[in-house]
Amino acid sequence: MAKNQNQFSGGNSLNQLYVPQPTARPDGFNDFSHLHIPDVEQAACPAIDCSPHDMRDLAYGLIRVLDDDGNAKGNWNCKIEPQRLLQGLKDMLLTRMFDERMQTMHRVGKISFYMKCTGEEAISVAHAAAINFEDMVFPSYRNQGILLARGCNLVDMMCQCLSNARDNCKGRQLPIMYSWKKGNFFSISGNLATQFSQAVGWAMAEAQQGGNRLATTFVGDGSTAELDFHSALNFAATYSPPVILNITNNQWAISTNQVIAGGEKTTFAARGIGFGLPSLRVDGNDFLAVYAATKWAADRARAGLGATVIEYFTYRVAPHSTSDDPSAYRPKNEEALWPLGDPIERLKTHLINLNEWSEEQHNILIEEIKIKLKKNYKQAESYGTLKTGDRPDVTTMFEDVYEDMTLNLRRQRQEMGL
Amino acid sequence: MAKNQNQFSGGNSLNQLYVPQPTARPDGFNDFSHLHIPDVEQAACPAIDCSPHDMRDLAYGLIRVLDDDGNAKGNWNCKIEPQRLLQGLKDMLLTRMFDERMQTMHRVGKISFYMKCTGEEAISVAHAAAINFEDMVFPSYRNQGILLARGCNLVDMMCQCLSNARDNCKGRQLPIMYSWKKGNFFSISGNLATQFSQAVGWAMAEAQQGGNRLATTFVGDGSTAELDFHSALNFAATYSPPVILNITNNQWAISTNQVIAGGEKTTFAARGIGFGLPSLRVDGNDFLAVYAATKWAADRARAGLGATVIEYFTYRVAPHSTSDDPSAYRPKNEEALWPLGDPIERLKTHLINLNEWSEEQHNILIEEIKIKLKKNYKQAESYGTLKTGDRPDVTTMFEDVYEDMTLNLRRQRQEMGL
Amino acid sequence: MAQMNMLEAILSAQKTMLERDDKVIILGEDVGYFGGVFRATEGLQAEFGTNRVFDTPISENGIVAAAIGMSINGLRPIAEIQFADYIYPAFDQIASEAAKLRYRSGGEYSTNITIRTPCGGGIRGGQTHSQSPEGIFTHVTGINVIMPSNPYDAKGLLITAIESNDPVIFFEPKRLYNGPFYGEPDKPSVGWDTHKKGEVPDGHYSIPFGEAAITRAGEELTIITYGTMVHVVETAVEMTGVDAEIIDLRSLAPIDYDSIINSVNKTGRCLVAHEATKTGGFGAEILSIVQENCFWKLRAPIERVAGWDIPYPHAFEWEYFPGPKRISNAINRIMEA
Amino acid sequence: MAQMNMLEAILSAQKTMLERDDKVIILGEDVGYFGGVFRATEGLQAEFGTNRVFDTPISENGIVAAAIGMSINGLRPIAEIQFADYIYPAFDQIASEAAKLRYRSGGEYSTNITIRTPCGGGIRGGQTHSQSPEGIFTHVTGINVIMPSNPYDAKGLLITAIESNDPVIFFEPKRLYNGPFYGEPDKPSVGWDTHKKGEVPDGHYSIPFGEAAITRAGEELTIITYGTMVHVVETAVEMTGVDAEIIDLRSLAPIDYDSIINSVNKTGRCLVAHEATKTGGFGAEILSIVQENCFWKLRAPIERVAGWDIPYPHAFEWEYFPGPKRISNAINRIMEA
Ligand SMILES: Cc1ncc(C[n+]2csc(CCOP(=O)(O)OP(=O)(O)O)c2C)c(N)n1
Ligand SMILES: Cc1ncc(C[n+]2csc(CCOP(=O)(O)OP(=O)(O)O)c2C)c(N)n1
Ligand SMILES: [Mg+2]
Ligand SMILES: [Mg+2]
Repeated sequence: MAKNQNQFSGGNSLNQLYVPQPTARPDGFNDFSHLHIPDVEQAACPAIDCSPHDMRDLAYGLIRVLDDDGNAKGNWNCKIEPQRLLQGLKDMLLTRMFDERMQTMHRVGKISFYMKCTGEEAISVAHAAAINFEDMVFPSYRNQGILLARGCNLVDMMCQCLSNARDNCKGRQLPIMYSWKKGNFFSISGNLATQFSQAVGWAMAEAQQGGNRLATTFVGDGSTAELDFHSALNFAATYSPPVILNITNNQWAISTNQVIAGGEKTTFAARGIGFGLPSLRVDGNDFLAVYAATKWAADRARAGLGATVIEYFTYRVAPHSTSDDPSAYRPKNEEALWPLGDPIERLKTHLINLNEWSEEQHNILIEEIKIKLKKNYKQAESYGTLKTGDRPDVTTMFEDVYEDMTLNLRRQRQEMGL
Repeated sequence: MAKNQNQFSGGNSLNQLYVPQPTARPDGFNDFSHLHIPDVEQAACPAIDCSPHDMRDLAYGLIRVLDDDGNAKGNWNCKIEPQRLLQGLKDMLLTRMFDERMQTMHRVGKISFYMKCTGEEAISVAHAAAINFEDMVFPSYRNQGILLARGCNLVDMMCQCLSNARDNCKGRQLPIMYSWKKGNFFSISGNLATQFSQAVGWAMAEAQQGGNRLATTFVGDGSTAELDFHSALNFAATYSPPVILNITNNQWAISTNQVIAGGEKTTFAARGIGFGLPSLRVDGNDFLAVYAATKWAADRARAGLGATVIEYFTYRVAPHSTSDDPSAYRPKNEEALWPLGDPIERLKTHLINLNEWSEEQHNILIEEIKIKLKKNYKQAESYGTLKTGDRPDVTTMFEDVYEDMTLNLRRQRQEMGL
Repeated sequence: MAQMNMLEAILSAQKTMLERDDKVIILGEDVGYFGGVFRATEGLQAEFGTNRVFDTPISENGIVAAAIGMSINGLRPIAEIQFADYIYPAFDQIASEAAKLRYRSGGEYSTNITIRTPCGGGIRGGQTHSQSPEGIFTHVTGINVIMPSNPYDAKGLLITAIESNDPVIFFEPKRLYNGPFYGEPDKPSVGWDTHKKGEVPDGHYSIPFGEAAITRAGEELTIITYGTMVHVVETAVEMTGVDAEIIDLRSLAPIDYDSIINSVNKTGRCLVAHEATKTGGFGAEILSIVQENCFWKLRAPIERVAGWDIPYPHAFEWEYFPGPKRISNAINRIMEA
Repeated sequence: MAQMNMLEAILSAQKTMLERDDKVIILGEDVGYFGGVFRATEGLQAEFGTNRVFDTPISENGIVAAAIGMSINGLRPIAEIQFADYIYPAFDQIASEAAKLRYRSGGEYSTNITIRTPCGGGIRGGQTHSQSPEGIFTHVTGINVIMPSNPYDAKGLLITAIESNDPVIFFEPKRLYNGPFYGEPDKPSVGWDTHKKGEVPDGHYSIPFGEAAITRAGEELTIITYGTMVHVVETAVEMTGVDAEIIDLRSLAPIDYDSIINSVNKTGRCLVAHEATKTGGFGAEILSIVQENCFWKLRAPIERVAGWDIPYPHAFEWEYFPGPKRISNAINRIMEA
């Protein structure tokens, strides 16, 4: 949140269209000194049935639990058992290393495309930890941490990325566009934000049927401009279904800074205030804060009190995708100066402070994950890669367009000689 | 604004989907006692360069100037010259009587359709009075008051409704879907809300070219759910162009109460807060309040300070359109009990209090308008009605699809034998 | 059997399904308390409660998106889009999501939504209450596109749509709601009680998709059409005295190849008629199918009669409308060729 | 004359127009500082400033709506939609507003917007970076639909689009950005310097809409196509040795009737090819035009070769793609018929 967030900025005094600009471009320097990071103790933690109107400040502040020294503090500290934290650390590390492995596989031409979530691991992993496995996730493409935290089979994930014979999407989707029904994880769409409004519908159906599950859904800062974001907030405000509407503000949408998404003069959490929804703004690199905010929203949803909007403030350390090179549009050093740090390092320090973890154990864990990834990847590759060309059976190409193949498609399949 | 607006309401404790309901249906009774109408003196009037964040209360209150006795008061009283008020009174009366005349013409089968704005005249007329003629209006279908306040030729308006030989829309649009380029009034669309985002683009172009005009645009409470509403607020927040984003909350969208548009738990003005835009909530039946709020927003826009969102709280006294009978879905007496009264009566009383007007003069004015409407209507009818079948030249049917008629359309015109 | 007009048949289909399957729900603008601007859901909220039948915000995108989400959670939503002209804001959710979900997820997820929407002109609705955009949706693979021409078919096909596990867009020619329309606006209108398809069973029955109806058997010419035009074509055929076979497609996607091909192979002549604008309309696809499959039997060029390539003009509604005159002219041209 | 690839030609057209007319502006996702994800606007913001070339929120609807509004206030906006697959959220503003504004206002208002958008597959983009939705827009009267197949045409047609006072959707086959693509993905790719249409004038020139290009003259068969397929068809023709005439439509709406009709009347045989899914695609319209106008000259059924009626599958990109093999098979079928 910019220091001047409460002051008016922008305007057309220069007789030209005002077009907001990021703090710095590659030729400049950004140490984020314009950011005001509130104290850990600052944010109040209201009761889940608090009036959204009375908790509006939370949309402009920053819910934090871990302070700069890695100690848990403040009103949102929900004192998670160390075992859970440790699991979170492992899942975050797995996520990061999974990303790195797959990125390498792209570099060597085994997969066609990849998207990392480096620096954003706490959001997915802590969120997943704070809800139930039965809760339905309507993800964006940067929520691989949820799959991993839910224990999705690594080989399955890799096979999806390889579009190979074992890909459960049958080679039809770009890598990382996972679908995992058994894991209550919705099919990822290439069209931004469409899942946001669908999640609200799912939650409406849950209320309609008297169930106790909730839906949770994610979009990026840039994607909040899409239409489905509006539909989602509107329907959520109207019908009060059990849904958590998450915005991952990693400050970039490909080359476009969040100031262009309408993030210059207010926060993304504030969008929820526009609809009278309770809205939280959270340190997205703080595992404990993400967990606490999610838990609060989940409790609220399960109590029949409706939707919550959560903005996670973070930084997209990775390039947008393997097709992207951020050095063309932002200073190279930005992530190093980013004041909210690295979510893995922060949780690690906290666990070490608690005497629940050590550098040594951490290094062993890294080695274990390496081996596990290697082993799994080897197996996945045995089902084929882009290079070997082992793919799902080509006759499946005409399936699943409709439940039963139409005559038209049968004819086309025949025409193709299959 | 409901009394409980600041309290949480709604939820799914009954194990069924929460679907908000209006206060009363035809079998019930609604005296609006649940509404809290704030005092005239209450709303502060900030400087135009005030930070939107510091004036958020205005989105939840109600800007009023005329008190229950018809006296002008409070911080928003901008002491309009009586001549201007008188002109406003005349324009509102003309609007109401024009509507009545055209409604009658529908009843006798001379036009196919009509939409009245009864009870909402102050919004259009006072708004038009507070901006310049050069400012560009992107209207909804219930802004006939702007046309009339800008002096649009009555015969022209009637001919549009009659789809006759003199209809400037050449018989292509439903009645009331006016277009008046010379009056800086955009072509009305049948598709709700599309004008809202277009207005923002127009204003961006104005800033881009260094002009001093502003754009103003209107949607209904129901239409705020449409996608263009979101695009408009988003682009307006991002580029700070000179635009006024007006929401006419007349509480009904055909049979659907504003609680279904997401108006139950907060106000429509609050939508603007979600984007960090200054947002005013105004007594839409108070000519002086509408004028003052518009003036404030216009001054702000012209000072290069960007967009303002204004919600006008009013009541749709008329049926939705000539195809609608509200007695099927709301109590018959509602408008009589509506506490913000009739905008014409309120301004009349104020002018009488000021000794600028009298009942006698008012009655004379009514007679004058009657005569004028009669005369103009007679002339309009001479160019044809639905019944006489005098229509624009049928050969024009293929024109204006493109700037130059395509070969395809020339062929089709030929095929038709024209 | 009961006498029903098309609205009653559509209402009856929905009621039948609400009764049979508690997963069926209805959402849309004004569909709840009021029962819809055309009253196609009249009384359903009173009978089944707001948990089954409810109003939505005016967001066609949100309606379809919510319906998709609800279907993922086990429901079977029927979404009403108030006019087909207002379906465009929902286009992304229909074309990118509903149509592709089953495919992209390798069959893990799919949506069963039914989108009901009134289409077509002839009610002085002007250009935003008269459109027939079916041709935009027939180009989107993964959805079923249906347009009935009478109460019996409307009910049977709507029940199939609701029961289908694929997304369906169900276009309702609003000019037919109260009676068949033979293309002559100046003639007194007649009710569905004058038409044998106005007899509609009260209970559950269904008509499979992909089966056209031959509404008139004939030997000299095949006329392929659907919706309002089925009746208009009847008038034109009578005007010409030609022994034409009239095929009411009913289901545009999937389409009934056999009925089309067999008929044209028999008659050797073919006319295609629809109310939508001509260029790129579904008529082009029908014509193409006939040409590709019946070329050697064709004795004259296939013709298309359709709406002109202009927006539907309020004052020139009947000049726009492809009425009996234009169709009979085309019939004569084809017969003389 | 300079050597340009298609991206450079598109960049050059925009630069030329930004220089000539200070009312021309560019907006879209990532088009500003970064110069677009395909770099089609590279350097333009640096040269012309943020007042002329700027980034937008990720709202295709908002982009088109803002562009329409800007055009009403005298500007001439070029809006980039990052991928044609993402144009659907803007569909209502395109189909209900841009396309109908001039008509509905009796000619008082109109919009001149140009929407540039990369389309087509062949870059391993999967189902949401490969679509060719032109057939959805050719059914919407009131807009021009353009798809060039080479740098020279791209620049000349884009300049016409920007100068046009009607809305234009300008589809850019992204597989052609860096070189012509002859339909054989395993062969080494070649640049536009190998193709005569890679020679592009530096300054201003324009190519009128509604004029097809005959990229190969021939006597035995007419092949009507556009975009990437123009080059793929060339390969197929060479494979068969048939003396085919290849028509590159370039402009789908308006369409060049004369070139089509004259050619088929001459050859008596016709094949239509496009990358978009077949059913309801623009190929059906082309086929219909040929059938309606050249029936008596046809010596064999017109065929369509198109993408299968499935979403563009990532792993089966080349099985989906209507490559030289499928086209040459069709050519042989038609010649043997
Ligand atoms: C409807 C649509 N428009 C455009 C795109 C192209 N696109 C893919 S990702 C992206 C940026 C999204 O940024 P953000 O929402 O901030 O998410 P992040 O990548 O930062 O996680 C864009 C523009 C798309 N996929 N879908
Ligand atoms: C996109 C679209 N959807 C639906 C409609 C049908 N419709 C016309 S007016 C209306 C209600 C609008 O209500 P509101 O915005 O509150 O405006 P009001 O009529 O009260 O002035 C509806 C649903 C439409 N015209 N356009
Ligand atoms: Mg982002
Ligand atoms: Mg309203």
